[in-house]
Amino acid sequence: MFDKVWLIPLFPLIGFLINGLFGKKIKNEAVIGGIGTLMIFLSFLVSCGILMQMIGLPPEQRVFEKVLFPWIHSGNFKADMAFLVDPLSVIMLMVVTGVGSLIHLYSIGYMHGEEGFYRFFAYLNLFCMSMLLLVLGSNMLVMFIGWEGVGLCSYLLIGYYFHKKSAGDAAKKAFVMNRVGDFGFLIGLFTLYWWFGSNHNIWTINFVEIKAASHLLPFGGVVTFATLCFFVGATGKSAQIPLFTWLPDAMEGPTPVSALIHAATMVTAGVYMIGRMSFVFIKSPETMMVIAVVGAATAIFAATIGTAQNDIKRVLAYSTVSQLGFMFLAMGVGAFSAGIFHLMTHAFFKACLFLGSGSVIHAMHHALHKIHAHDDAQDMRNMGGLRKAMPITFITFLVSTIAISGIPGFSGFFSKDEILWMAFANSYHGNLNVVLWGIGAVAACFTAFYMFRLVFMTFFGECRINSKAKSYLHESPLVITIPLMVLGALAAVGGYIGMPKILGMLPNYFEHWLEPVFALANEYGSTYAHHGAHPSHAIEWGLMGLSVVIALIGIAIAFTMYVKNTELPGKFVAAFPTLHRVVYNKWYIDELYDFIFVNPCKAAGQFLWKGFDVLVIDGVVNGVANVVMGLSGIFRYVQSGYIYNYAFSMALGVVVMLGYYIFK
Amino acid sequence: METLFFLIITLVAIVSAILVITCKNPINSALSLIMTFFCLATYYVMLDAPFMAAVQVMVYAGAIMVLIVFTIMLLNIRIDASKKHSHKLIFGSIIGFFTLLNIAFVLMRSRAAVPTGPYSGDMIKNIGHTELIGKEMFTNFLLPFEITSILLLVAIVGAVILAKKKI
Amino acid sequence: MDMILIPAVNMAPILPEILLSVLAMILLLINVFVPGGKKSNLAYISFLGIIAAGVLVAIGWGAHIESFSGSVVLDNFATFFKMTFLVAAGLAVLISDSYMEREGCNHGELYPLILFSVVGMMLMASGTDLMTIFLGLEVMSVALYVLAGFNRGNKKSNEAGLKYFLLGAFSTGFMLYGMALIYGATGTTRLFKIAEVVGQMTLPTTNIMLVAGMLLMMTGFAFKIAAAPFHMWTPDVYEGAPTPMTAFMSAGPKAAGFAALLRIFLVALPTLQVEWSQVLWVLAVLTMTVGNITALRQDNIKRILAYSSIAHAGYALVGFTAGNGTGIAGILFYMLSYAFMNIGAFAIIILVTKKGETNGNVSDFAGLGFKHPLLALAMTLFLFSLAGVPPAAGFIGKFYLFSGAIQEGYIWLAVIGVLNSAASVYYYLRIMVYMYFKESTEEFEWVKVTAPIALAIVIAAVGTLIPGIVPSVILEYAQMAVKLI
Amino acid sequence: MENLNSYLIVSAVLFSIGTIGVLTRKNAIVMFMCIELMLNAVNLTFVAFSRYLGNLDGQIFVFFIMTVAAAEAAVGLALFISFYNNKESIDVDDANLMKW
Amino acid sequence: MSNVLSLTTFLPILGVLLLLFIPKDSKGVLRNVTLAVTIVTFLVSLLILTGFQTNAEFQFVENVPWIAAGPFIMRYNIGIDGISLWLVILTTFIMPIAVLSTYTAVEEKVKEYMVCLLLLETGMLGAFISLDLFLFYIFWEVMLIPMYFMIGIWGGKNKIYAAVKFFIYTMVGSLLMLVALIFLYFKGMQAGITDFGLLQFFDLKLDMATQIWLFMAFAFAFAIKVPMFPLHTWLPDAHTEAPTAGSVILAAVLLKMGTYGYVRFAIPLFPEAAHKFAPFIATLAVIGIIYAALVAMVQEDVKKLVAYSSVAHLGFVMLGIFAFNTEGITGGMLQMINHGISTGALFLIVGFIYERRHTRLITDFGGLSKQMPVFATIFMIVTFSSVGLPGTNGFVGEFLILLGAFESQLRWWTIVATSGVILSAVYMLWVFQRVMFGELDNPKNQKLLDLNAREITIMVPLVVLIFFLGFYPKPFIDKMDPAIKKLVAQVRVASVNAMAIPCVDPTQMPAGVPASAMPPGHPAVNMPAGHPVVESPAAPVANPHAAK
Repeated sequence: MFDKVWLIPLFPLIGFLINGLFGKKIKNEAVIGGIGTLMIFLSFLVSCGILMQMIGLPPEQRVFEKVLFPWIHSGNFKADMAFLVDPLSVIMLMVVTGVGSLIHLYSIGYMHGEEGFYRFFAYLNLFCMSMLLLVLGSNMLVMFIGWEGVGLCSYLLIGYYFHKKSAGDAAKKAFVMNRVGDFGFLIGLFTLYWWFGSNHNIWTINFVEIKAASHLLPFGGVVTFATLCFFVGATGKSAQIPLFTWLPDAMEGPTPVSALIHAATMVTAGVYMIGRMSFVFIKSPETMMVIAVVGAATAIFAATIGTAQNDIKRVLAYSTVSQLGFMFLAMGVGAFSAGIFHLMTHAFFKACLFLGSGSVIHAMHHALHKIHAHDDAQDMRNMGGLRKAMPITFITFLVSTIAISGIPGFSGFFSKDEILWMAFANSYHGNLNVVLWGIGAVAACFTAFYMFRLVFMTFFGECRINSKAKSYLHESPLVITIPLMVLGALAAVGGYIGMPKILGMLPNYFEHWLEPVFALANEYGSTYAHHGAHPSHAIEWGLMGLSVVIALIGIAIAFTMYVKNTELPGKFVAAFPTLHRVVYNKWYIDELYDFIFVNPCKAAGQFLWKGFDVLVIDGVVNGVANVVMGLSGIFRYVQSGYIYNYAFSMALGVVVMLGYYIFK
Repeated sequence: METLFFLIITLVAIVSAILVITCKNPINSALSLIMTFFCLATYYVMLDAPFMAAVQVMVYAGAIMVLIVFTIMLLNIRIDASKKHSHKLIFGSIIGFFTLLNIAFVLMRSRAAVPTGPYSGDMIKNIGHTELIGKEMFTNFLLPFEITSILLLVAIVGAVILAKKKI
Repeated sequence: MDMILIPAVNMAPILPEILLSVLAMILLLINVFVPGGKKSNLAYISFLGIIAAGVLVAIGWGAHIESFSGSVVLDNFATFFKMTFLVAAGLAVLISDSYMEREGCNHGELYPLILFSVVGMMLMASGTDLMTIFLGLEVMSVALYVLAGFNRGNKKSNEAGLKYFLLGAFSTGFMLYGMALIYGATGTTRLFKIAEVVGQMTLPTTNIMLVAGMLLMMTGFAFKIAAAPFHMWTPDVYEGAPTPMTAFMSAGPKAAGFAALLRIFLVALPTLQVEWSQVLWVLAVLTMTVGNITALRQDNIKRILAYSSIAHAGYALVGFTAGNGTGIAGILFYMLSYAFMNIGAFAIIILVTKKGETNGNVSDFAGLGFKHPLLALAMTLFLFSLAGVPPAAGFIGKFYLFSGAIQEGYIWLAVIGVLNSAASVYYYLRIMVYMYFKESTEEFEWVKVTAPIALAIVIAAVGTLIPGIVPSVILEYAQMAVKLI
Repeated sequence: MENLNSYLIVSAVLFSIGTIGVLTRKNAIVMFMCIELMLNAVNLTFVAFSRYLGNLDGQIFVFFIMTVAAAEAAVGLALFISFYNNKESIDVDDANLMKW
Repeated sequence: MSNVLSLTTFLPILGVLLLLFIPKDSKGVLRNVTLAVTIVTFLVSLLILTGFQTNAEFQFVENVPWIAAGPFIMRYNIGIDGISLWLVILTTFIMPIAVLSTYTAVEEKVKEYMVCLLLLETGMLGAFISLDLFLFYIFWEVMLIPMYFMIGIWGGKNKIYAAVKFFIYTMVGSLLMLVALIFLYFKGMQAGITDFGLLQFFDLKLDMATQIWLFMAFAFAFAIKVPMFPLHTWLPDAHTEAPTAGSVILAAVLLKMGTYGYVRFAIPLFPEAAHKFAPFIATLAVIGIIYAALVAMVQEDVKKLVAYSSVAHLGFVMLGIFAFNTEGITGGMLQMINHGISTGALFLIVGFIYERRHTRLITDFGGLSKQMPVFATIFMIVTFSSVGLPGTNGFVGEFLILLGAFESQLRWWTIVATSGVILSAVYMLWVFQRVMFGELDNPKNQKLLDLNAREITIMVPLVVLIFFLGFYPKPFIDKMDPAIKKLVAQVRVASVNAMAIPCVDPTQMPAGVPASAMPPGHPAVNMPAGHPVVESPAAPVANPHAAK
């Protein structure tokens, strides 16, 4: 089964080609959607097969590399088109193909009637292929194809409604920010390649080979540089500080896109990449710290912004940024498997949330469309009380919200609590661990708050939609709700495979599964970790309880403000207008970037063009020409037309010549 | 005696040469030029070249200058009375002066070839200048001599083509 | 009194000259006895005569005969240059008839004068005595003075003749003074004897009389080849003279000037090479620069080509400065190709200009490219060749000239040369810009392309293109010509 | 006989005067006369050298120069007449149709 | 078969002769004949490709005497190796496309246009196959003429300025090169070299000063052609004014003359000097990348934007070449091909909309995706190829260049250059967005027709190549690899021989960048340059927590 791994990206590619080339002619939505969904589902089946086979193997045989064809071979450099199957990639495969299948299915309903339906499915398939390449790539370059490929698809899908300027802008912003990250990725790649090559004559970018040689890497130094570069790449892809602003804007794309790309899969690529190269990252304590700090900061920072947004998808987007922050925090504190675990659970509940919000928007849009109103279908202030009209959506949404808020028993609790605990208990960052834990906890509180704010504003209370439209509100069709139900179920129970040991009910399958992948990293880490007193079980229990309490506090505040006493938010805004404005406007980060990067670049471009290119360079070029022409103008007047002047010139020539020879 | 004669001739030659370039009336210039030519003929005699002197007088003073004077008369040229170009005069004079200076320096610092030729003054006196010239011309310089015929033909044709009223 | 015994002379070296002179005289007679009417027949006869002379010249290839007690020599150097003169004259004869007809000055004396001037040039190239060279120069010059002012009804032509004559005579004065000084310093006018005497001198370069004589003499030739600062007559005379004569003057006398100067310097004064190459260096730079830069702002096409002709003299002087086989062969090659390309260009100018030489501005070429594509194509070829763009002969010529300079270590001279060459591209391109890139503003008045002029253009085009692609056909001969000097 | 240099100096002076004349006068005929003066100065040089060196080449040369002068005079004066016919003037200032 | 190279090169000339017999007015016939000639040329050139043996030797060599006069012997000496092979194929491949692109664009003076195109093809091919320096120079100059006319006759409103600027700019450089060429020959003559054959000059040992002067002259000529900052200003003008086919050829092939000149002539002839100049040229290349990208960003004219993007791309090529290692030069060579394909395609695309709307101002467009979906798709593919998205050709080249340069002494330059990757995305996507996205609000744009069959036919081969090169560049790399390895060896040996050059140890800081210029104490900056190699993890490396 392992050597059939190339089938996994092949199926979506076929889907892409069919829909992309012939979709316009097919026209039938069912066929197009069917092909798209079927293809990714086939990939899912293959992935399942691989998973099954891998489960049957002993842990040390769970690594397999499949070389398809040589790609770039030049000089010392070798990069093959090759796939790597190991426990980590299998998990990602399952997430991508599984969630991907569901979202494809969902899209058939959601995108019904859209112009360019075929285009959407083509892009979606292409995205899946790219993501699978990213996940499966056995060397950095194949990973990089996927890495940029998903960026491309993200660009295409965000810009799906290309006639909207905002969509175009958002798409471009997403791609460019990703490119900033790619820049880091490339530099990191170059550094590692060059270092290994020039110092040890190991010219490779293959993960397996690097892993085998990773003991040669020093701690810190060059590794810090390389890993920081890689991390820049990760921040771009995974929307971390400072490159996070594209993700909320990316909500311009259709909602399934947000669910698949901007929640479940693509944005987690950074986390995956760090996991994939954990044995390199761990060699740099500095980088690890930077990752942890950036992750924690992003978690809290995005959470604050999330509290003030009114657009349902934007709230979810900031929530995603914040959750990704948690994952990076996990990576940064060396809790690689916890991070991946959170990645997986997050994929379930966040996909469910996005799809649920899509279902809501779909209904809202439909209703508003019927009465020809132009209210914003995504603004929560226009919603409310939808639970009656859309029960399935409501229930699944609520389940996922509970999961993300970290209520025990649901998947989010297990993963998030694991991260918080590891942040507290990690032995890498000295006294920073308490701070990290604290920030994480506060962020968790905010998470619970804004998520329940969202639920309360959307599904509870008065129905604030245009009254005429109310009657048109109804539950979405089955093709939409089935994925919701599946994902809702996963969000509820998906966490049990990674239940913390301390709860003792189940062994932590997840951690065991990933153990061979991260063992080496942990070994390296232990060489510089503090071997002080390990925090006791009591503390662990206590912190777990504390985090539950924190989540509940957040829910309570949300309940108070948005169900019981709905004037409170207004009062709050009135009390702290500046704070609200700043938070509402995302801390003015976009404006800051415009000010620091975008505008200077444009100004520089203008200056260099009009000022330097035209004035200076062409000025010199044309200036030389003009000087010569000017000389010509002077010279020609020497030619006065008078014979005696000509004779004078001759005589002068003779005199000078003779004079030179006589008096020299 | 001879030196004195030389100096007088020189004086006349230079003064008449200056007159050539200063006289406003071209006729006067032409007459001064003829004067200069005569002085040159005198020099040729003093240099044991009587044939050259004769040719000088006949060709230059006779033929060429007559032609020139004739032309001046024919064209009835007004006196050169248009406004003076003083800058022209100044620059022209400066250049002329430097020409002179240069040549003078050349002559002062130069080494002429060692006289090796067979034609001493006595020999010329004995054999006769014209005969010697003739011998040279029709032996060693036959070709140039023939070329002059073509030259003169060209000049005639050219003069006709340019100046004849109707061709 | 003894009879003068005229020594036995070998006429072989001056056979072509004799042929042409006799032909010219016959033509004069024909002209007298067959007055009025078409003069085309004279053109044809003289063209045939030129071909015949060409055959005679060609037969003499490889021979080395001195004659007239060392006044004249027949060698490959002379033969090569004679061919160049004949090419220039032949082309000039071909393009003259229809032009003169149009301008109303189709006097039969034109052709004899052209032939006589060729005789003069040939004597300059083969003369080995200062007197022969001087008289050759004068025969050529006097004929050219007349030719320049040939269209005597035309004020410009008139003026051109006047200017050319006065300045030419003035330069002759300097040249003669130089010859006098050389005569004084060496005691002879025979070139090889001068070389002998100079060779025996101790430190000839400090013999100021000799050096001054050389410089003054050079002045006269520099005038003929239009080297700065003795070039000032060129634009005016070229503009004013009848166009076919301009074409002839730009090619023939320039080549003759180089021939004489080369022979004098290389045969008589090789020991002074250090001195003359220094002067030539400066002259070359001045000439190229003045010619090219001034040409940039000209509008009259004949003036442009006049300045370009000055510039080309500069390029040739680069090769002369080098004074080595490569450079000198380059001059020979260049002068021949220049005759082809420049006369070719002038032929087209003749076709484009109207009676009275109006319509001679660059802008009058507008739209030529598509109205008369073949004509424009030929013009393009000539212009590219003049600009030194491969694969035209002009490029190969420049290549050898500059190579010569580089070989002798005159790198900077070569660099200045190529920069000039690059600047010159502008004004050649400008003509092409008008021909191809601009639409004509007025209805184009088509001058009938007569057979002779078409033949001339074809010959010129072939002569420009073929040596560019297979330069060996001419270069080999140029090399041989240089070796024997 | 005076020594060589005296004649050479005289000839140089005459040559220079001729040059100055060409440069300063505007009447074409006078200019031509000045040129003749220059040629004569050259002739004097030749004859002087010839006498000094004791060979007759220089004098022969002078002979040819005179011929040339005559030929030039013929052609030149014809040109002047032709010019005069067109311009009613023999002033070189009027020969300025072509410039720049 | 043995003179298939000559056949390829001069087939277009035969085509010209053929065209001369076709009347001016039968435009269709003229076009078809030209197309046929170029296609036949392409097919013949495929014979070269199939017959090419993968080794470092020059193949299909023809060497016959041509000129022998004076000190010079020039020979008709041609042949190709892996480096020139692909450029020859690229040229013959681009030509039919260029011809096809003119079917409706050029309505006037069709005959002359076609003649120009064919002459240009011969000129370009000749330059790529010449192994004789003199022959190369001839072709190098000959190329200018048809291009000059193409810009000048069929160009836009400012065509004269552009054409003359193009010609004179190039001429200045090449004439100085000519001087250097001659000088080199005389130097060679002293060492016993008998003709202008390029290969003999590779073994010529020149002293450093001579090399520097000669290299400067060659490099200047090639830099103008590339064009490198700050000698690039003729390019935007030329591109903007040239007709579509002209721009395509200019971008796809003509600019490659410059880079090819470096690879084939400037570097192997004067390796020591090349080493000495590497930091300088790399600096210019990097400035060019950033500078052109910034300037491209604010352009209002699509064509000008693409022109500036060319400058940036060629900057990458130069950087790769001056890395002097296999990866860099391979990348550079690939990027030359890629740039030919991508930028050629971009110019075609610009040509398509220009033909429809007769404007190239970005502001005149917007929302074209709706009206022209096929066009949008192709435009997008080409855009991303130009941006260097992995999976497209642009990436492979750029990546290898950057990798190679990073390995070499040009590490810091590489990092700056890599940021050009970001900027290229900015300006390309921005223009794409402004042209293709947004509301279709201009009424003139609402009636636009999508690409027709001919236009699609033009683009399909390019698109196919974009992906083929992106996913399977191996055949391309394999063919050029031996030649490049040989070149690298040549250069490397020379660099060891060079006295004045610091040894090119990859860990060594390049002389051009003093360490003090870096912000002190910044680990990320100081590290890769001179960090001591730590062999064992037990070594006392900096761990801020260890002390606690």
